[in-house]
Amino acid sequence: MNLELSPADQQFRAEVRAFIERNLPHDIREKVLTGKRLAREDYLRWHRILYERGWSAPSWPKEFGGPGWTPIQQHIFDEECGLAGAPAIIPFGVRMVAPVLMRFGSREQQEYFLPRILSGEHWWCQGYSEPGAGSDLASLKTRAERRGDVYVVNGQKTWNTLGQHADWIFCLVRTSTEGRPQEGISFLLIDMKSPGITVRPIELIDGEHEVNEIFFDNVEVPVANLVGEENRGWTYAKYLLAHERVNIARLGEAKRELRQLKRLAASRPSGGRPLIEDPRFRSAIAELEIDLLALEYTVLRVLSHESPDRDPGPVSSVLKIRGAELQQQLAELKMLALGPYALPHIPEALDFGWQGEPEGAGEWAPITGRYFNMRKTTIYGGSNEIQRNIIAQRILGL
Amino acid sequence: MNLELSPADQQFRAEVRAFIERNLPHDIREKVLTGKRLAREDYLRWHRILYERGWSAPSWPKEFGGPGWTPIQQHIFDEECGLAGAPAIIPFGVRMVAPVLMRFGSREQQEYFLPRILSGEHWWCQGYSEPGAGSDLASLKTRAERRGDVYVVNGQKTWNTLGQHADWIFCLVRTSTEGRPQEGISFLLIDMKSPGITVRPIELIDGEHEVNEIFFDNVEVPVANLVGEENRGWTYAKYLLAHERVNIARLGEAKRELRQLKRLAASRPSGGRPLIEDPRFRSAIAELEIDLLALEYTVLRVLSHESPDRDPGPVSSVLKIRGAELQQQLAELKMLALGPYALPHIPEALDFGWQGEPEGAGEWAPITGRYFNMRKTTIYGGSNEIQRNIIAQRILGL
Amino acid sequence: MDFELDTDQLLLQETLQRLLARDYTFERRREIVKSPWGFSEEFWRSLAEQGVLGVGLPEDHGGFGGPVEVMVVMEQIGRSLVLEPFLSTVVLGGGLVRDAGTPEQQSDILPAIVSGDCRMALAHHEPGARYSLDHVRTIARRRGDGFELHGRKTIVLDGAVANLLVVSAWDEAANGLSLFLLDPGTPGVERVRYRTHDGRSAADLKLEGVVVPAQRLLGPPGEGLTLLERAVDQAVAALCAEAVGAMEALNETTLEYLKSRRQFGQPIGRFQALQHRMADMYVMATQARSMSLLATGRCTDPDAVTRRRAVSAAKAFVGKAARFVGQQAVQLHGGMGISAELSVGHYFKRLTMIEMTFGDTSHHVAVVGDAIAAEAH
Amino acid sequence: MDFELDTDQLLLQETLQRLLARDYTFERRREIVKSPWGFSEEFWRSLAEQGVLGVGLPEDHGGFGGPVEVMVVMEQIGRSLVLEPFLSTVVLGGGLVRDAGTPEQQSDILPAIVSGDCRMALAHHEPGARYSLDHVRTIARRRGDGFELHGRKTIVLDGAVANLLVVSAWDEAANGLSLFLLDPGTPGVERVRYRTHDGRSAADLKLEGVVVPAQRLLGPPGEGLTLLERAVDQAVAALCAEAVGAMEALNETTLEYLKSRRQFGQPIGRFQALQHRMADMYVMATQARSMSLLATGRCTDPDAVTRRRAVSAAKAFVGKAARFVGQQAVQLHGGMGISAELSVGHYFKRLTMIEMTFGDTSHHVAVVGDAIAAEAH
Repeated sequence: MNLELSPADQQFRAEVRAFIERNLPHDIREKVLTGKRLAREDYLRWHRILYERGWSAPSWPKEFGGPGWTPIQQHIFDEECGLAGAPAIIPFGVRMVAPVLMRFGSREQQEYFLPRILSGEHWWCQGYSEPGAGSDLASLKTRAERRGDVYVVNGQKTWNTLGQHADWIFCLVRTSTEGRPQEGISFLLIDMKSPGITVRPIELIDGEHEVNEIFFDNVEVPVANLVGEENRGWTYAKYLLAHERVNIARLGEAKRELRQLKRLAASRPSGGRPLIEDPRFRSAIAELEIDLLALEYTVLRVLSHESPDRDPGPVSSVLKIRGAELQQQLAELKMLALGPYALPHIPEALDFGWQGEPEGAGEWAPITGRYFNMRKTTIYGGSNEIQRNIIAQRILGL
Repeated sequence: MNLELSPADQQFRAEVRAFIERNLPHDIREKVLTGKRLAREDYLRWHRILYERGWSAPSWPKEFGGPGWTPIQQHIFDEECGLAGAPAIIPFGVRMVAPVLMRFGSREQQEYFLPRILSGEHWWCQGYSEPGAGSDLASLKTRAERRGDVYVVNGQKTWNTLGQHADWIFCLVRTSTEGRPQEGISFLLIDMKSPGITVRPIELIDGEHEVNEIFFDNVEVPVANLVGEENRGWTYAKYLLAHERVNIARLGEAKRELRQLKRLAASRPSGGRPLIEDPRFRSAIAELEIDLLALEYTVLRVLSHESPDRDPGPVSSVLKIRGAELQQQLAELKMLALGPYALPHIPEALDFGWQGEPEGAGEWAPITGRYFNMRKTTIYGGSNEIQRNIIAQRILGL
Repeated sequence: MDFELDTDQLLLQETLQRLLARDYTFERRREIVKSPWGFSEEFWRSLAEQGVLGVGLPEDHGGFGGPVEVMVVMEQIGRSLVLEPFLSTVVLGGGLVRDAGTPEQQSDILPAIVSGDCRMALAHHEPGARYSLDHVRTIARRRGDGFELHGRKTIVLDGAVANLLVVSAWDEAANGLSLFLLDPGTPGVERVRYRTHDGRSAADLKLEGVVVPAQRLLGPPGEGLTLLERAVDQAVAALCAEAVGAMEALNETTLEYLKSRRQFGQPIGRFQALQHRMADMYVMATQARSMSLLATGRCTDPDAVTRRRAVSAAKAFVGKAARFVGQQAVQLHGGMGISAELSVGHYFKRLTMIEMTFGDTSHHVAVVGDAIAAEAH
Repeated sequence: MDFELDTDQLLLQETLQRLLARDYTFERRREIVKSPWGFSEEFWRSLAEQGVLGVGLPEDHGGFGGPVEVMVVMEQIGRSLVLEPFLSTVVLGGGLVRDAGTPEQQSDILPAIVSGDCRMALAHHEPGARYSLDHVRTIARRRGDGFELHGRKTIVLDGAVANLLVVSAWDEAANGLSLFLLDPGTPGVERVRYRTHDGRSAADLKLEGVVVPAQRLLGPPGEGLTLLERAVDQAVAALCAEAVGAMEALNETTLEYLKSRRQFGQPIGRFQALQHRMADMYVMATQARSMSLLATGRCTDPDAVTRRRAVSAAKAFVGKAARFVGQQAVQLHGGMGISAELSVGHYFKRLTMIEMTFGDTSHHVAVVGDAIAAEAH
């Protein structure tokens, strides 16, 4: 047993850290660290910088142009990015559709799409959820009818993240209504510029535009954009979801948030003294630090067992549950640290460089909205209730 | 709206308080207040004192020899008894079997049993639970076969509280196996001196003897001891359970525990200072005080709506859930206040007047055992899970 | 002991319910949120016409009722997520004028509140104060017959729509806090307005050499803190009632959703884990109502220690309940819970802001804890 | 980074598992509990024969391995609820002699520990100390070549069965704590023994003019606190491993119960509310194991700040997990959970006692909180 990183991994960490330090643009870093809005171009700038270095797809094997990192190295990379204030890698291309294409896509699909995901030329988004389906994914209704060389797609997807920026969408569609709901689902790749696609923003309770509804009105999709076999999409979808959960604990981001919480508590005046001098608040921070440590070492245990392409299995539900809860608790405690300053809602203050009233609004503005927004973490990617079902059934055999 | 007791009720409270002050024997009070063991005779002494005053059955109407108090008056009486350190009234006679007899018993049963419950001549215990039945009460298996003028009872009851002291037991027995499990149950009154009854103590994790298993081996019970009609016992059982929940919040006892917790925190040294000076411990106490207040005013709202003989209905599940949780939390915080002094287990120290090592053991000895014992509160009388089912189904219609 | 509303109180409740059902649907509210400061002059007039703006104010100035009537109104405000400044104007501003105003101030201001002409805000909070009421750096200097104010106020709730402010300042001569009635248009007052997360608004004020005549002093000089504490305790009780109204409405909405929303071939309300969650939400809201009643009954108690302990206990409990019910209602709605389209997210946001107004749960737990420690000594 | 046991460690684990399966069934344990002080000489000898009592001790004195081997043993001790004083003797007593003993003390004591002849206890805690290690009123006065001890010790865990004590005392000459090796039969030592709730035992000691020769001083005079802190951190890591073993065994037992126990016509494990509870118990135990590994890896870190923060974080988390898992296991067992008949209640009691030993959750959260605050300055 050895809790320390191997010398090679320590060196890897130093290399990643140095690279980010030198190459992450200052304005992007500041936006991330202060919770300001990021533009499409911000994400892409950073993606291209990583691409130049060969790191734009940390989870990919070498044969497809990835760095071929071990799970621990991927974890180190994610953590360093999170801590340094690098934008998250938009997962829909690199982490979601790409593994499916590598495993189930045709040679042509792999050769066309993967390099464009790697370079950032294609921004992907996901078309899984539908209104009324929620956690019961298999009940989806968007249909694709084959007519000659095309599928004609009609229906509606929702909770589509950042689809307003996307070039392509991968969709689960119904190609057959026979058998169980899981049967008769197919996995299609659709060009977002196709006629008949409408993207409608959903306003969230933090007032921001992060997700969309997407309507498909007789959208024609070449048959060549079917992944794998018709009606076998459920298999690919599950494969995708298993990969989605690997980085679900989002440790780097959580550590960054914890660091900011401590800074906030050390600076915020409470009856004339910093909050951190209140033993109760200090203990609340300590509890989160401890919980985060427990999650971190659980992640490391899982990773150290894992081979690069192995599904971590149902234990990823443990990471999902705790990662989601911790993100929420960190956001909540940050808001509580603000006290009355949590009340103002100044959307302009989320723009980089904004200065204005009330005092501190520029620095504090993102905090309350983040608290509201973070309620999503226990809902998306399989709600925490679903994850508990998975643990009960697949791990405990109940 | 008026939060104050009426002048009449205030006077009633003063009268009750003065009576207890004058009449509760000092040794009994001390035993209760310090958590020491009570003997059968301790309960009976106090019962007889109350009987002399006409208060031994606080919930009974005047026609059966009770004081005919309003629900608020009963609440005041319970609270004063709890606070003052009077032993709890053993509920099995006064609060459980008696209401069933008043409503469903024969004239003869009422005339024979009720006065003896009132006077304390008969100590009752309950025969509901069976091994393997638990919350699923209706699955009970103890059978009673009618043979001429007697039922012959065979089977086993468990979780029988203080049955080692009892003269009589009321039992749910199966008289028919046809129909749903709820049908075919009868309600029998059985003399504990009947041949064929064996009482076997169950040792609990606190090392004390509070509950028993009771075995029935061809026990003959006169048919006259059947309450109501054969096979209708389920109706009477439910009626009994509804009455059981009235005082389920046990506010007086909880307030007494809170008072002791505060005293403990004000006296226990923590790094040289009383625990109450630790803002974190102080807040933990405050949270319990607040939760208790929320429960108290909820109880008062329910009581002020109630007529003396009305079933409070499913809202009593709210009181059960919260009352049970609070008892546990109070016991837990008391144990935590002890710190390392929670470890010693000195059964002799539970006897009144014991003096010995380690330091403080006499005063502190009951606290850890109580913490263990109090885990029962969320299990018995319909577990808190069952109560949540009741709220979901009967109040919320889910 | 009696927890029921009397006939007049029930009538007030019904009147308001009818008005809100007609004029304050969720759609209508959405439009008001979109207005510059989240305020409808028209609806405010309707409240005045129904007499609602006189609740808790003296009868000789057109008011009626007391804390129970305030509770009745605030519950409905909570149920319908009313944005308009009833609390700031009637409970805080009106309450201070009622309790501390001169006869002239009373007949000047109270009828104007009742008629809807006067909208008030309490300009007390300052940077760095967090939840303490005694942290005031704004200074009032005697200047001839009157005062001159220097300082700054922040997070003045409803300060964007108020046309009359109560400003607190350290009165150097009196060696204590004094309160002043101030027109926000007075020279030397700079007002920066902004919105709050619950669709309402607030303001920051800069006060530079603001001249206030002696007759605009509210209450005895140097007695401001005592007056504020009393007024804030009443406001806290009112907020508890608002939270209870919001929680109960939110629970009803969530229950409806559990019954109608289907997944895996059945209403999601059939899943036991969700049933138990909903039961816990019901248990919390039921007790929160009890605590709101307690706060209402005690918020005018002449004994400040008793009053404060009961009010803080209520705010602590209600805050905890509001957080739990709000978060779980969102969770049970899934993605829909965080979309701005349904009411659930708006209840959640308002409940969150209520917790953060006049002290969050942790703050009020500490108040009760300090009282316990004081008792133990 | 590697969280796996190596071959020798796996062998140790299997050896111990086999021994416990044979000689420490729940029935056999029940008999040992009934013995006067909850101690089986026979089983202790078996542990010695299998080499278990040398774990973490130097090889030249018959020992082997380090913290990981201790963790392996303590997990099995937790799983089987072993009552015998491994922690006190090997980890605390043996560890202190290993780290601070003179060569003579080491060759005197360590082989006796390994052979099972020497059973130790740490006599450090005093009335009023609660969880602080630096609260010592017992006094050591120089007396000729040696020392004279005056004072009193309480809750000396395993003090009822120990035949060698480590006693801490305020060394007036050194102006610090010193540690002494003491035979409990020494004149002037009065030992009162009693049982603890988990079936073990403890003692109180009165020390009146107890004469200790100089060669029984353990470690440099005045350095006792540093030595104790290091030893206690290792003991805390060991307790975390014990708790993890107990929690995992308890979860297995509870899961089995959920699958076999039927109510309302089905196994109770079909009820979603109970499934989710069990899932949460699993989640807690899984993370507790991670924290136990962290504590094991850091408990000998030469940097005291790093060591303490990791160990306290682990104890805080494991304590919280132990409380949750223990309480819920009882709850899911219903009435059977609080009967002494099944193992579940005994796991619950031991987990409770572990939380209360060397600092409960709240205590260790505060340690971490203080470290955070120190960092912020």
